[in-house]
Parts: sequence; C-alpha cells; structure tokens
Amino acid sequence: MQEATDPIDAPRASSLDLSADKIHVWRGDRHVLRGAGFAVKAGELLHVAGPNGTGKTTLLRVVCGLLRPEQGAVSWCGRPIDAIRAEYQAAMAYASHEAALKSDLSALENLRYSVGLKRRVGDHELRDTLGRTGVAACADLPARVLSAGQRRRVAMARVLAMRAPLWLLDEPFTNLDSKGTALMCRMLEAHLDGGGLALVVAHHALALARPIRRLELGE
Amino acid sequence: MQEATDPIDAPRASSLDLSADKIHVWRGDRHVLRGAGFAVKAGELLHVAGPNGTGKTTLLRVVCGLLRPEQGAVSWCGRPIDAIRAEYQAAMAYASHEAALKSDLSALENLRYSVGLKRRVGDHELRDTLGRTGVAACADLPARVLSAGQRRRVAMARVLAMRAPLWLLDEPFTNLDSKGTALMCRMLEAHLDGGGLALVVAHHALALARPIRRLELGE
Amino acid sequence: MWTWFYRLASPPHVYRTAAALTPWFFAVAAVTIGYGLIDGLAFAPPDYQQGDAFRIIYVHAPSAWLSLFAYTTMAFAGAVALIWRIKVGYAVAAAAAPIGASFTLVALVTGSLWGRPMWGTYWAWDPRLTSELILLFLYFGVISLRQAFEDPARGDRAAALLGIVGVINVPIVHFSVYWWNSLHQGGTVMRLGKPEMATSMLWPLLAMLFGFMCFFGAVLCMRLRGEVLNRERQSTWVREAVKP
Amino acid sequence: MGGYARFVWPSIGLALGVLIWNVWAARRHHAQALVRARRALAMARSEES
Amino acid sequence: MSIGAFPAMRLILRRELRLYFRRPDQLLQPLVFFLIVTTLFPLALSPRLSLLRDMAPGVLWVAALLSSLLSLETLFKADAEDGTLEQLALSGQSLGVIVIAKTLAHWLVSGVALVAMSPLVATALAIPTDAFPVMFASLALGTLTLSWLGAIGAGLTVGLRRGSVLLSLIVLPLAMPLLIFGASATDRAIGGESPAGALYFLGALCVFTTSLAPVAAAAALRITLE
Amino acid sequence: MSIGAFPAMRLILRRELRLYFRRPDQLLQPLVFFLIVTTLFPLALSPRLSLLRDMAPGVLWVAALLSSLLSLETLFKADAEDGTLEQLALSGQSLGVIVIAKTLAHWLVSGVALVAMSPLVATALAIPTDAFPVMFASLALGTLTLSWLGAIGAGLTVGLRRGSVLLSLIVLPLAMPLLIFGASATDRAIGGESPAGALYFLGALCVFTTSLAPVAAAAALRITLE
Ligand code: HEM
Ligand SMILES: Nc1ncnc2c1ncn2[C@@H]1O[C@H](COP(=O)(O)OP(=O)(O)OP(=O)(O)O)[C@@H](O)[C@H]1O
Ligand SMILES: Nc1ncnc2c1ncn2[C@@H]1O[C@H](COP(=O)(O)OP(=O)(O)OP(=O)(O)O)[C@@H](O)[C@H]1O
Ligand SMILES: [Mg+2]
Ligand SMILES: [Mg+2]
Repeated sequence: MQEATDPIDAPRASSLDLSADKIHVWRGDRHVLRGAGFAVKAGELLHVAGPNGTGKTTLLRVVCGLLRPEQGAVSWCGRPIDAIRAEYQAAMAYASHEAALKSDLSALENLRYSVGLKRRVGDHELRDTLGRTGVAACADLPARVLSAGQRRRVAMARVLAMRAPLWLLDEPFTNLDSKGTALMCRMLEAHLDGGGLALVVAHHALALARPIRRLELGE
Repeated sequence: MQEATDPIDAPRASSLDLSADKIHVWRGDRHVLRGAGFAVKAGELLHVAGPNGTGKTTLLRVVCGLLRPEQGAVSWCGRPIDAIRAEYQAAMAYASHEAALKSDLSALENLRYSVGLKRRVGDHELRDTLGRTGVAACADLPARVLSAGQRRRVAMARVLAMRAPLWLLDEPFTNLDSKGTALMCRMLEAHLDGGGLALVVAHHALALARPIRRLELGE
Repeated sequence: MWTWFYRLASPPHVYRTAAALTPWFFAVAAVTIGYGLIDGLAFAPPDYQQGDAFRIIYVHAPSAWLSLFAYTTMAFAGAVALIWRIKVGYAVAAAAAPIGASFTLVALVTGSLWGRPMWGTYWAWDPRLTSELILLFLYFGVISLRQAFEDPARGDRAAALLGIVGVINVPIVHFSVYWWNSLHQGGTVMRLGKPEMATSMLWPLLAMLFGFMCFFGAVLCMRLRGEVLNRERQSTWVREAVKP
Repeated sequence: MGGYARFVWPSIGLALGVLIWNVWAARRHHAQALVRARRALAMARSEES
Repeated sequence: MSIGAFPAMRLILRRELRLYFRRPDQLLQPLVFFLIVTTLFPLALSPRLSLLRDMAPGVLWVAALLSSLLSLETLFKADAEDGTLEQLALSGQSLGVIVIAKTLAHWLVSGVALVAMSPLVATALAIPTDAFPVMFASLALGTLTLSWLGAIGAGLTVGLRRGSVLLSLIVLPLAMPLLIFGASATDRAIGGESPAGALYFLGALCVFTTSLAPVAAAAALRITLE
Repeated sequence: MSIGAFPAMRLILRRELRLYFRRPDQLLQPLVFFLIVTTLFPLALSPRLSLLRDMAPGVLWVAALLSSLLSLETLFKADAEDGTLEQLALSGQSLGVIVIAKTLAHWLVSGVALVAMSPLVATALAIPTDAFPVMFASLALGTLTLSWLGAIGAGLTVGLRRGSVLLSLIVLPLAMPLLIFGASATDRAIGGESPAGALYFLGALCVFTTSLAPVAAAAALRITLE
C-alpha cells in the first residue's frame, strides 16, 4: 500500500490527449452515431450521456479500437489510433458493460492474467488493489460465485491495477452499492489528479468535485 | 391501449399476502442468509437493500422458489409455496439480474413465448406493452443487437404483460436512463394501486409517493 | 408401521446398527473367503479342459456377481430415497457405488486374464463383456455425477435418478449369454437342480460367493457410517457422537 | 499351476488387492468424515461463544 | 388462470422450432457432422476400400448416434445460460410439458433431418436401395429413443461445469443396445435377411423410453434447476 | 511499457493451462470421446466383427480427428462470450502471440493426452504392439497440424453465429490429407511395411502449418473481432 494514487507514466503525462472527430457508425439499418466528436486532455473527464440505445457503448467501442467507424477517426496524442495500436492499447484500460471475468478463475487469477499482459505485476500488489475496491475477501473465490456487485468491483480493480493513463468506462456504477459508488468517484478523482484521462458512460450525474465535460448523445 | 394500469385478478386481490420466515441459506462455506424474514400484503412494496454480496439476489431466488432454503419457508396467502407451486407461479413475475432474453428471437417473440405460457395474449397487446416501456421500435429486432438499457426495458415489458399480482424485481433500474427510471417508478405505483405486491432489490432509494417497507440485509 | 419404518431408517439408528454389524460381517467374510481360497487354489482338482486356469473362477465369478448385486443395491436404495424421502437411502447408494465399481473392475480384469488362455485374446467385443464394460461406465457416470454438484443434496438426487435409469443394464449383463450366442459360458452355478460342476469345485466357489457378499456388507456398513456422518454434520446427535 | 500361473496369480492378487483397498478406503472415508464432523462442531462452538 | 398443458406444449414447440430455424447452424450441425463422419471413413480406409460395403451399416449408425448426441448437449444448456430456463420453470407449467416439447422439437430437427439425408450417405457407402426402408425405420426409431435418453442426460447435467463429458458418459452406455440393434437391422436388410426381430426390439425400446423418459427427465431438471 | 512478446506468450499459456485444469471436463472431453467412439465401432460392427482388425487404423484416426476437432470449437469462443477475448485483444500484445499461446495450450492438453491414451484404444482394436511407435509419431504430428488448422477455422468463425458448422466445413477438407496419410502410416506399420513416406509427408505438413497458421489465424481473428 505504498501509493495512494496510481502513478502514471510520468514523462508523457502532460502532453496526453484523446480526440475523436465526426464519427459515423451504422448498425444494421440504423445510423447510430452521426458525427459524434470530442477532445479530452490530461486531467479531464468526459461524461458520455444520453437515453438508452443512442450509441454510448458504440462510441466507447470505437474509441478503444474494437470497432472501426464508417467515417471519422480517433487520435491519441495527435496520431490516429490505428497507426499506433500497441502503444495506444498499452496506455488504455477499458471496462465494458460486462465484467469480462473468466468464471472458473478466481478474482485474483483473473487480474493476474489480464493486468499481467500490460505490465509486470505481483500477486501481492493485486491483492492490495482488490482490497482497495472492497473485495479482498473474494480474491480466491471463483468469479462464478461472486455477486453482481462483487464482479463489478473486481473489474474496477483491474482498471486500477493497469495503471493506464486513459480510462474508458462503460456504466461503471452498475450494480454497485452506495459505498461502491462513492469509492468509484474517489478513484476517478485520484486518477484525474494524477494526470489521467477518462471517458465515462453513465446515466446519472457524476458526483465529482471538479468541472466535468459532457457529451450528450441522441438529441 | 385500453387499460392504463394492468387489471389484476380481481377476486383474490384483497386477500393476497406473501411472507417469509427465518430463511437460512448457505453458499459454499458462507452462511449467506441468517434468518431473514418479512411479510408483505396487497398494495405494499418491500425494498430489499444492503451492500454488495449480502444475499439480496439469493433471497429473491428463494422467494420465487428457484432455491430451496436450508431452513425456513416462504408462504403465499398463508400456504407454503412448495405446496401450491403452479398457482403461485401463475401469480408471480420475476425479473432477474440478467434480462433473460433469447438473443436470436426478436423482442416481440421473446415476450410472446414467455408471457404466452402464463396467459393467452396477442401480439397486438404485446406491442402495446413494449411501446409503454419505450421500446416499440425494437420490437422486431433480435435481442442480440439491443443495447443494455433496451434489453432491460424489454424485460420490464415482460413483467408488465404477465399481469401477475406479485412482482419480484432484482435491480430493475440497472442500465436505465433517467426517463426509464421514472417510468419504472410510475409502473410500480400503478401496480401497487391496483392491489399488487412487489419485492424490489435496489441500491438507491425508490422515488415513490407512498411509504415503503424496507428490508436491510447484511447488518 | 410407517413411523416404525422411519425410525428404523433414522440416521442415528442406522449409524449405530452399521457399527454393530461390521465386525460380524468381517468375521464371516474372513472365514469363508479364507476357506474358499485355500480349498479352491490348493485342493480342488484341475478342470479336465481348462487345467489350472479355471481357478480364476474363484475370484472372477464372485466379483462379477457382486458387481451386479452392488449396482442393484445402489439403484434400489436410490429409489427408496427418492420416492419415500428416506435420506439414508442416498447414503447407502453413495456408499455402494465405489465398492461396486471396484469389483466390476476386478471382474473385467480377471475375465481378461482368463480369456487369454481360453479364447486366445484378452478382449473381445462379446455381449457379456461389453455390457459389463458398460456397467463400469455407468458406475463412473453415477460417481462423477454425484461429485459434479457443488451442493451434495442435489448430487445425491441426481445420482439416484441416474442409478435407477441405468439399472436396465443389470438384466442385460446377466441374460446376455442366453439372448445372444456368446463366447462367454452360460450359468453354471445359478442353474438350479442341475449343477454342472463337481462338488469339490463347487463348494469353494459357493464359499467365495458368500464371503464376497459378507465382505460387501462389511465395507458397505463402514462407508455408510462415513456418508451418514457427512450428511448429518450439523445435527445434534452427530455432535454428541463425535464429541472428543 | 500347470503353465497358467501368469494368469492365475495376478487375478488372485488383484482380487485380494481390491479387497484390501476397499477396507482401507472405507476406513479412511469414515475417519475423514469424523474429522470433518469434529471441525464443524468446533466451528459451531466458536460461533456460539 | 394459466393456459393448459397442451397449448403450452404447442407454444414451446413453436418457440424451439423458430429458434432452430433462426440459427441454421444448429440445424445443420448434426447433418454436416453426419455427412463428414461418413465421408471420412472411406478416406481413412483408402488402402482397403473393399471393406467399405461390409462396414456401411456400422459407420452409418455410429455417425447417426454421435451427431444426434452432439446436438443434445445444448438441449437445456443454452436456455440455462441466458436465464430463459428459469423463466420457463417459473411459468406455471409443469416441467414434464417443457421437457416433452423441447425433446420433440429436437427430434424433429435432428432425427427427421437425419433420416431424410440418409439415402445420400447410404448411396455413398454402397448400401443397396432395397435396404432403404428398413434403414429409414430403424434410424427414425433409434434417433427418437436417443433424443429421450439424451433429454435425461441433458437434464441431469445442465448447469454443471463438467457437463458435456458427463453427458456422453451417461447417455452412451444407455444407447449402446440401440446401436447394436440398429446396425444389425440394417445389416440384415442389406444381406437380404429378415430384420423383423431387431426392428421390433428398436420399436419396443422406443415405446419404453417415450413413456418413461419424460418423467425421468423432468425429475432430473427439477433436481438440477434448484 | 508493456511486457515483451515472449513473457506474454508464457503468461497466456499458463492462463490457458490453468483454465483447462480448472475444468477437467474440457480436458477429459476429447479423451472420453475418443474412447467412446472407438468402443462404439466394434458394437456397431458386431455382426461382422472380423472386419475390426482391418479397420482399426481408420477407426483410430477418425476418432482422433473428431475428438480433436470438437475441442477446437471453444478455442476462442469461450473467451469471446465472456468478454475476455476483447480484453486480450486490447492488451497491447499482437494477436499472433495470443493465437500461438492458445493453440499450443490446446495441443498440449488434447493432442498429447490423445497420444498417451492411444495404446489402450489400440489394444482394444487389436493393433499389434510393434506398430505403436509409428502410431505415436503419426498421431503427435497429426494432432499438432490439426490444432493449427483448427486455429484458423476457429479464428474465422468466432463471433459468427454459424460458427460450428463452418468450422467443420473449413477444417475438415484441409485435414483430409492428414487423415489419409496418418491412417496409411499406421496401416503400413501394422502390415510390417515401411511407413517412412507417409510419416515424412505428415512431418512436412506439420512444419508447413506451424510456420503459416499463426499468421493466418491472427488475420482471421482480426477480421472477426472487429
Ligand atoms: C473380460 C472378460 C470377462 C468378463 C467381463 C466377464 C464377466 C462376467 C460376469 C458379469 C459374470 C456374472 C454373470 C451373472 O452373474 O449373470 C461372469 C460369470 C462367469 N464368468 Fe466371466 N467374464 C469374462 C471372462 C470370462 C472367461 C474367459 C471365462 C472362462 C472361460 C469366464 C467364466 C465365467 C464363469 C464360469 C462365470 C460364472 C457363471 C455363472 O455361474 O453364472 N468369464 N463373468
Ligand atoms: N444490427 C442492428 N440493427 C438495427 N439496430 C441495431 C443493430 N445493432 C445495434 N443496433 C442499435 O444500435 C444501438 C446501439 O446502441 P448502444 O449499445 O451503443 O447504446 P447505448 O447508448 O450504450 O445504450 P444503453 O444506455 O442502453 O447502454 C441500439 O439502439 C441498437 O438497437
Ligand atoms: N460457492 C460459494 N462459496 C463462497 N461464497 C459464495 C458461494 N456462492 C455464493 N457466495 C457468496 O454469496 C453471496 C451471494 O450474494 P448475492 O448474489 O445474493 O448478493 P447480492 O446481495 O445480490 O449482491 P449484489 O448487490 O452484488 O448483487 C456473495 O457474497 C458470494 O460471494
Ligand atoms: Mg450501453
Ligand atoms: Mg444481486
């Protein structure tokens, strides 16, 4: 428990920025994203909001590079993400709608094998991180038996442990109890204070003590 | 759109009640439920709350009869639910953590084949119900392509269309936008006004214009 | 009548009765198996066709019978438990399965070893042999199905059901030699009235058979006690019984 | 054994071996159940106090 | 209040068929498997192709059994995974109704299709046309019986992590008599002998399982759904 | 910043192996299937059991091919369904690394186990002990080749709804030469002839696929992940 916030790769931290420009995506017959765009700098958070089914998740998948838009491009530090794939992915932590846990592996093992691909990390530190998200007791239970909120907290710990400067979170408050929601907010604050960036999809206002940029989809 | 609220089987509506007494459940080595109990009458709502992993979902599964508790029993109108299984199930609508939709069937078909087992119902009425939960446009899309919130709204429509006097809802506000949340609250009000009962698991306070009974787990 | 029956089948009663019966079963089994082995291996005359190879019968036939008997016991106990909700039945079924499986294996291996000198091959795809192999698969299925459940109560019920469904195989094993023309020889002992065997060969065989049955009884009782303990861990009588 | 020793003795050996294994396994089974029951008792006591 | 058992059965049957036809792969999977296994054999035997004709009934039946078994695995599993099995179980209908409807649907799409495709395979395996009627009858009876047996196995293993191996371990031993009589009926028909005995036996097995398996499979589901 | 390709491969390999051993059924599934298919054949052939010996290599190879193929289906599918494949793809490691690690893990648990169990099955099929070394070698090479081929197929079909049929359709034609030469190598060894030609061919196939398949499979995965 040496560090209170996660130190992010220092040298680049000041010059980081993420932008998307005129993104168009069709899904089946629906023109889901019609020219969405934004720009976020180090220390900033973008709150993506909008009614159900207006393309928030779709936008996040475009930003993390899982979906190629029909038009438009996403850039990281000024370069299109397709050109710097490996570097961009190393700098990014994505948490999707589902917790993305292997149900037969314990919470700790799940973290070990996913965070471990991004950076060298020991079990001790991962246990600490699980403790910080309030699921230390579940570290050795198979993910299959965890409750919905516990799974979400493990996914939260994964994002934390990756120490990535860019967080892409899809409805991270889902299934969390009130303490969990407050914890998530504190984590976001600390991340931004450390020079990180975050894109957060959420239906409710975020209770952060700083101005928040907002992208409203589906008007 | 003939009816504004769903008419519930009139004759019994006044005498309905659901109670659970000293429920004990072990999960693995954990004694998850330690003597939980409650009683709800027609027109009442029980809000089940508590931190993550304290057994709210487990309790709901016991109440709907999917899980047999090691000790204790659940009674519907004074009789244990095991003894009147078919009758109890006909009077109950359960919405679990997941939306429980077949991803290859359209939203409408999903409703047709699940609501259809409880009562004779036409596609026209089901379309109406989908409209009331705001997903009329998705009626003919396969559930696989729906967004998280849209799936949840379809599940909501299923509960509504079953016209059951007893609703058991596990975190029904998940993934819903603010309009969806308000809609869900209105639906609950109407259901209770019509003499229905409801058990609702939720992490946030319910914005209903009536006194709510609360069961706090995990003290 | 029913209350009497339920009391008889109550876990503490079964636990004590099994403990009391175990040494008697063991004693009888030791005497008869000892006599059977010595008489069968040393004193019975060699078969005029098979020579000394026939002596394998003294372990082959009893274990083969036992494999069928244990399966029937298991299925019957499971049925009793499922139908009348007598929980001890599950314990009996769980206790019988591994014993039965082990004797099925003995029957298969000793049969193979006997087959080599008699038929010139260790294995043939003969109805009796195949159905006995299926019996082994069924035992494995029942055992692993029980273990596959994290909740022991559900595992018990599922295994009991599979045991009942699979009991259909027992008559197939037994009658296969009559229904199909088979390499394997038909009944020699069970054919009442017309024993095909010299009495000097027959007595040790009967002794072994009886001894194996008693042995089954003894081991079943021991395992049964373990199973009952496992199932009743939370009850007060077990707490009294195991108080150190 | 009239030339059949290599078939007869392994058979007898296996059968005796399985008899012994059965006794050993059954005893161990019961012993483990006892241990587990005692552990449950100890846990119950510590919870009560 | 809730609808009767027969309309419920019809509704579930329709749901199942629609699902199968929505996913043509589930429909085609057993057929393709059947085709592939039967074509692989001649290839593997290429040095001794003369054997093919004698083995044909065996190959045919093994392929039919395996392909039917493979598709049985998902009988309840898919529904269990997406939560719809819970909804079915809580629908107020008895589990027996659900089991019967689902199993019949499975047989309609796997068994019947298999029978329909068997002439193709049989021709490739050099089975004479005279033997086709017997082959049809035996395959139809055999696949139906297998569907029932499989329903029991699938019910017992649904929700288990070790499900799929256990399913084969449970069902195949029970299905072996089927295989023996099915293959021998076809074999006798090819040889010009009377297959009546084997066919009667298959019929008896089919009647037997049809009457008992729904009860057993419903009991299995009740145990595992808990 | 991110770890190198080799440690990443080791990490994924360890993850895979742990997952297989956590789910013994996935581990046992191909083996049990292999055993059962080889048991079914003699039963189905019971009227003409004398053929068994001549068919043995064919039965062995078809069973091996099918059981290996069945377990290939889940190579990427399980990860795709629970969302962990996305996480892997976004881990900053190249897809090639992921493919190689996963395929090797698959071969280690399915191919090697199959080779280890083949003597048992071979004995039951009356294959003489002299032919075992050739059988081991041909099965080892064959299953590795098949794993690579299967990786391409699995990469192409993951995420497609029509996955499994396509997988068989894609992989099996590619696997035919494997089957023919594998069976003929074993057959020749049984007959006491020299299996060298067939074995060389198997070896060449194995080298060829080992060098090209990872690239192809990664490309396939990239197309379907999108
Ligand atoms: C792997 C090979 C074999 C297997 C699986 C096998 C299986 C069995 C079974 C299951 C029984 C009990 C039948 C019943 O109670 O209805 C049995 C009995 C018997 N077996 Fe075998 N057997 C095998 C090989 C042999 C051989 C090679 C011989 C001798 C040539 C033999 C001789 C006998 C005899 C004499 C009996 C007692 C028959 C009676 O009185 O019912 N078995 N065997
Ligand atoms: N194949 C398709 N055909 C038609 N519409 C589609 C198809 N695939 C996706 N869609 C639509 O595209 C939209 C996808 O939205 P997305 O999942 O991004 O929504 P979201 O903003 O994240 O919503 P939520 O708040 O519910 O999570 C949905 O409205 C969905 O119905
Ligand atoms: N096999 C098991 N071994 C140990 N613990 C288990 C096992 N199965 C379930 N649990 C625990 O039981 C609890 C189940 O809780 P349940 O899903 O009912 O929680 P919940 O109150 O609904 O939580 P949430 O708000 O997160 O949905 C969890 O704490 C879980 O870790
Ligand atoms: Mg979304
Ligand atoms: Mg919950």
